[in-house]
Amino acid sequence: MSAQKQERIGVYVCHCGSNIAGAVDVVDLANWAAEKLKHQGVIIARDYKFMCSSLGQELIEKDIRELGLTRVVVAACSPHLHEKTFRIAAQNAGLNPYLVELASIREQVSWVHTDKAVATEKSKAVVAGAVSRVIENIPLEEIKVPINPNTLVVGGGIAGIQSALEIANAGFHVYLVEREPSIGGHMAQFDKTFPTLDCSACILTPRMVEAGTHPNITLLTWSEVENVAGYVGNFTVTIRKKARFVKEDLCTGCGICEEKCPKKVIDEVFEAGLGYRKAVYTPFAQAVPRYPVMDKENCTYFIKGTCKACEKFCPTGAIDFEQKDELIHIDVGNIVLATGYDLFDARRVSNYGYGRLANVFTSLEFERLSNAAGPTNGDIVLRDGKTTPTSVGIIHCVGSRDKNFNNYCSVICCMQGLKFAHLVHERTGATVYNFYIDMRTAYKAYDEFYQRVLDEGTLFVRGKVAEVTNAARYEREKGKLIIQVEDTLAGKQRRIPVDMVILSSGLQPRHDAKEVGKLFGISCSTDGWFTEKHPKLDPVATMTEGIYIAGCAQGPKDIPSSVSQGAAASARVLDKILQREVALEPVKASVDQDACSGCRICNGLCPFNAISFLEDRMVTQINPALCQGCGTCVAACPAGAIHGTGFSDEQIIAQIDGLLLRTLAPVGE
Amino acid sequence: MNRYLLYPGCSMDSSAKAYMESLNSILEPLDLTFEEIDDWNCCGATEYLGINLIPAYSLIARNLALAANQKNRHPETGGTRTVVAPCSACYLNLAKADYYMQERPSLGVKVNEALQAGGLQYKPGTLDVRHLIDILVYDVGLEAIRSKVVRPLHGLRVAPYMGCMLPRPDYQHRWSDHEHPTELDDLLRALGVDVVDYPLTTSCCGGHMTQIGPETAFELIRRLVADADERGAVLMATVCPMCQMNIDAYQNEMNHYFGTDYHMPVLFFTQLMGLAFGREPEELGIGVELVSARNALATIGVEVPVTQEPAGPRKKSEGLPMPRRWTRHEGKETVK
Amino acid sequence: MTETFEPTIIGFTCNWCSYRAADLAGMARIKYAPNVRLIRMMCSGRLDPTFVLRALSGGADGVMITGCHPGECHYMEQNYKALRRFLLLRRVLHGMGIEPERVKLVWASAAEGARFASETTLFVEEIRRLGPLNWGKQEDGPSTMDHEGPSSIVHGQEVEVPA
Amino acid sequence: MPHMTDERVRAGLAREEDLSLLNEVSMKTAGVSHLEMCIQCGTCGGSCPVAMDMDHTPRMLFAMLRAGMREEVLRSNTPWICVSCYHCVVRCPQEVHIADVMYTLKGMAIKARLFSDSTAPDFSQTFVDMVETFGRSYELGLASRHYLKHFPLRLPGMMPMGFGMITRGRMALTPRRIKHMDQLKAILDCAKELELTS
Repeated sequence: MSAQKQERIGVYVCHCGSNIAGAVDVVDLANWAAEKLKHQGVIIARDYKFMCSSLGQELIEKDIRELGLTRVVVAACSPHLHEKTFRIAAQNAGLNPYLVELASIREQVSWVHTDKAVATEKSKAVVAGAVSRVIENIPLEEIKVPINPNTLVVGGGIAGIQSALEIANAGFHVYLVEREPSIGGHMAQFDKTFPTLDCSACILTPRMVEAGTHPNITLLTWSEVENVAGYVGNFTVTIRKKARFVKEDLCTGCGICEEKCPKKVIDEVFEAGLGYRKAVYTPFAQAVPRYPVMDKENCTYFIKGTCKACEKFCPTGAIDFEQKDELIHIDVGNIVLATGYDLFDARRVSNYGYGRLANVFTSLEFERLSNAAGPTNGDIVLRDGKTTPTSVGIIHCVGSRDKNFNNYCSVICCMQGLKFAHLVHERTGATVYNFYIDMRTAYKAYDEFYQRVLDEGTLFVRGKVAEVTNAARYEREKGKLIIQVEDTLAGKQRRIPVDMVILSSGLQPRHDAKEVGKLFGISCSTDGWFTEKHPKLDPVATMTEGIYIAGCAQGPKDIPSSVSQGAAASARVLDKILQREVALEPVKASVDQDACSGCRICNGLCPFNAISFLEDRMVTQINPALCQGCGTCVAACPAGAIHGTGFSDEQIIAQIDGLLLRTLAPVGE
Repeated sequence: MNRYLLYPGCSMDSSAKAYMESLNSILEPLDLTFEEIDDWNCCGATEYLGINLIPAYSLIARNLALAANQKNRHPETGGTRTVVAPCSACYLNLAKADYYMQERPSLGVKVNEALQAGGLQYKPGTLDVRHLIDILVYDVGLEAIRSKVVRPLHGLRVAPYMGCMLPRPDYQHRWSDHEHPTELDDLLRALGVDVVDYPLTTSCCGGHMTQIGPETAFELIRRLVADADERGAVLMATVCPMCQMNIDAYQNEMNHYFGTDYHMPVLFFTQLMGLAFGREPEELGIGVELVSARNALATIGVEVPVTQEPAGPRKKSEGLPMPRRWTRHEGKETVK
Repeated sequence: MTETFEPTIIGFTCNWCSYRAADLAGMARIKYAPNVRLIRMMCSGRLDPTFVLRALSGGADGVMITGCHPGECHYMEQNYKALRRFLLLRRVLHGMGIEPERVKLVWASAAEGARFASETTLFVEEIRRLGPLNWGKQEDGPSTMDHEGPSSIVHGQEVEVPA
Repeated sequence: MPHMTDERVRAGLAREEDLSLLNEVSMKTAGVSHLEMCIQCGTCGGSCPVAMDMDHTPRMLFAMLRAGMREEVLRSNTPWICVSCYHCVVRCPQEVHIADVMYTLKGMAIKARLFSDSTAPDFSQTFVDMVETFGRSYELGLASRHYLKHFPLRLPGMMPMGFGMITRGRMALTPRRIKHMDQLKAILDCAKELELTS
């Protein structure tokens, strides 16, 4: 297997000051390599104080040029630190950069072992492994592919809107896909936004309108992505545009159909189950687009075959009961996923009584209740629809920071709870209690808001509420909801009777986040949020090139952070678009189709859909642009027909032999 | 025929003999065979655990070991790995021992070492420990129970009292909820009972505090009885001998302590099942309770009128709509 | 063999987690047994079982396979494939008369330098207890070993098999 | 500040914190206690139906365990008041096995003879004695022994109830025994040995 043609190899041992030289006999190592690996082609072995310095690099470049080196091994630090440095040096001297190998004798030898003799011996093995391996290296070229300048943004909440606008304003086309009939997301449901208490609709609607009318944005609401194929720069996406049963080109959004529709249904989505809508409806007054949607499950015509009131009254004839779902195919270069969150289902915390006790509300219900455009026109009242509460308890951390439900902190609930306290106080004058475990008011002007709510007289109790019950023990509790809690600061159990309880429910990943992740080839954390490329340094990129994430899809966050991420994801997309083409690492798998037996064992292994089967020729092929180079298929192929560049069988086996010092020249040779 | 191993527990032939009698009366109609574990011993209640850990779990595990030996005694019926405990405290002790011997293997090793001294052994996970009502609701099914009802208990207002040790800690996730499980409500409804919404259904009866800190226990009993009374229940139905004992036998003393005058009889749910299945009160141990259920049962008499409420015009919903109730078994259809 | 036996071990690491864990152990100067020599692959899913056999037949006394924790694979789920191959491989070794314990699977995230170091040291001790393998050093290979491996292959191993 | 308190505070400060206590309790508890995971949220203290009679809420007790206050913890009546209703256990966001920790603390308090009221420990011991003698519990024996010692004044009021139980056949006059008492005894003897060595 070893090279027929003798390579000319240079071995360079770095002292790294005393970092390596202090624990490894670098001179001995270099001499040993020159002597014992000579038969493999090592024609020069040097040691030097700092190989990564410009002088060190020049040393290598000079040898490549003057000695005609065909392979280079640098015994130094981890390849994650300086592999690129030495590859560029090689390239500068005219050697293909992929013919350089690093032997890590710092992180894996000198820093972790103390016995110099032992460390030196291990270093020799590591160098021998690298030399054997580098012989099997082959010259590689980076793969360049052009980037389609169009972008797909999935999710029309504030993060998605922001992202779409940034890209569109930069002059590139965006497809904004939204599952619901209107864009706006959760933010459209809110009343006020913390900490400044701007009206949510007032700041959001202009953005929605901008996105809806932007010449560079194609808005696809009531639509879902059904399939994604391709790779960075060249995705082909199939979108299902669900039948609205309303012809968008004819509809003027006058709202007569909605007015005439006789069927009233509970609005579980926009009104959080607290209000009603018609079977044909626009979810809210400022919806973008303003075309209504017909809810087939509830429409009397679809159920009974008669009615058609909407059709009769529509002045433009826009109602179309025959409309079918439409599949749209688009080509894009990059994708931003801003699919948001689901609210934690508070019914699961049965000791808080939501769903059993009428006057226990969720945060989203309260948002609708306090919203002037909501079912009560902004009156904060009990479930009977008329009584104003005189005392209200707000419970934090509902479903969050709890191993029985979600283990993480949902970030927004403390501030949300404080906002509710303020609104209740301002609008009803009721006595307000906030029950918290820890008050988390990080970020600008947040703690000041806490101070303000304290100043307003809200009563704070530090303790996770144990239960909300209507089983009165004493006269004063009769007819009330009793909040039972340990006031941990007072060190005693308290029973606090109130009229209304608001649960500051946590956020959780979309129920279908896993499937969506699979569709786009990205993964979810154990909690179910989309996994970012790096939690600190690359929070909007994913492990799949060309797919970015923004907003709550990545983890719980508030509006400012969602907007920032939307913008950040766009910056990354624009960066890609403006490069016009993308270079792909040449660590790829490929199929030798003459050797492929067509067994398809590899077909199900690729999480990136890079492997496809050519039915006509009964062989498998791998799309190099989709391949991420993990090598799983290479390992699986029973025919040995799949090759992995950069980490080939030959390279790895040679390295094993080298590490085991089986490649040394026989004694006496 | 459905065969199960039975761990009766000490109360069943003394303070809770009415439970045993009524239990026996419903086995045949529901086609159940309970085979008592030979020479079972006391589970230690809540007392032994507070004194010595290993002996406490060894005491419990002896029963598991005996039951495991007995599970294949009748191969013709396919054997059974299910142990039924009608007492909540016994159920919890047996279930917990089985679970902890797995969760902390070192406990399992030590307990087995002790069992070895008696020539026994038990591999945790061998048996399924379940409570009687679990078997009735989930194995027999409400439909089958409903089909055996010949005397529907319409008009009998009952507070369903599950007690605490049954739905909690529930390491095996058997119940619809830790706090407001619906199994007992559903079963009683199948008998035609007018079930009262009883939020304290899983609150504690005081356990052994009636013996060691009566004032503490009296307050717990008061809460239960007062709330049942407040909500218009004429009797309480329970699934646990200790709950029955505390509320029944100490109600008088509790009344005395608080200067109250409650009269809240408490019967085992199996007694109500027996009644609904057409058995006579005296066959079911009704009458041995200290707070007499006579008046409560008189409210429905022998000739219970079929008071099927007419389906009047649907009430127009007022105010804001309520969210749907949640259960862990959402989608599972046994509960109807 | 009167001296303490110093085993030779080949470690396969994945580029994203365990190799970085090894780097981190270095950066934190955590000392561990020097007997393991590492090979970097892109993913534990790249591990062809023949690599392990090659190492064992080439003079290694043990092989350590490392990768990202289940659910944290850089390539989404390829480490599960490594897990399956590992389990199969241990069966094969058992069938060949080689102690399956000579091959170990360790999950280590990029943040777990300390874990990487301690697992390595632990494994070296385990192999030291098993003694030299001598496959490939003798003519007739491991077939001279006559003792049975442990009956349970999976249970002795602290592997979380994904749900 | 009254003199006594002052003394006690000073005594407390002078004593070294016993940081091994938490781990000791955790190790002695059945199952995996998760005691070290407590975040002091108070769910347990809020859930407890008998918190009003406790010296310390469970949460406070766990804080004291952390602070190594061995004597104060073992003297607390909290574990003895616990009714094992498991409300705190299922609600605890950190999955602490609170009820089982209470059992552990009872056992430790008995061994250290640090409980402040002997009613509960005596009741448990009497119960266990019955079980160790007969293999089954014996309510009449238990009740008579227990009430005579701890609640003699309660007896007159209890008589009608006891009488009612007996006449209704709900309390056996003689104990019931299991057949293989020798086997049970051998198991328990061995278990006690193991308890001492663990």
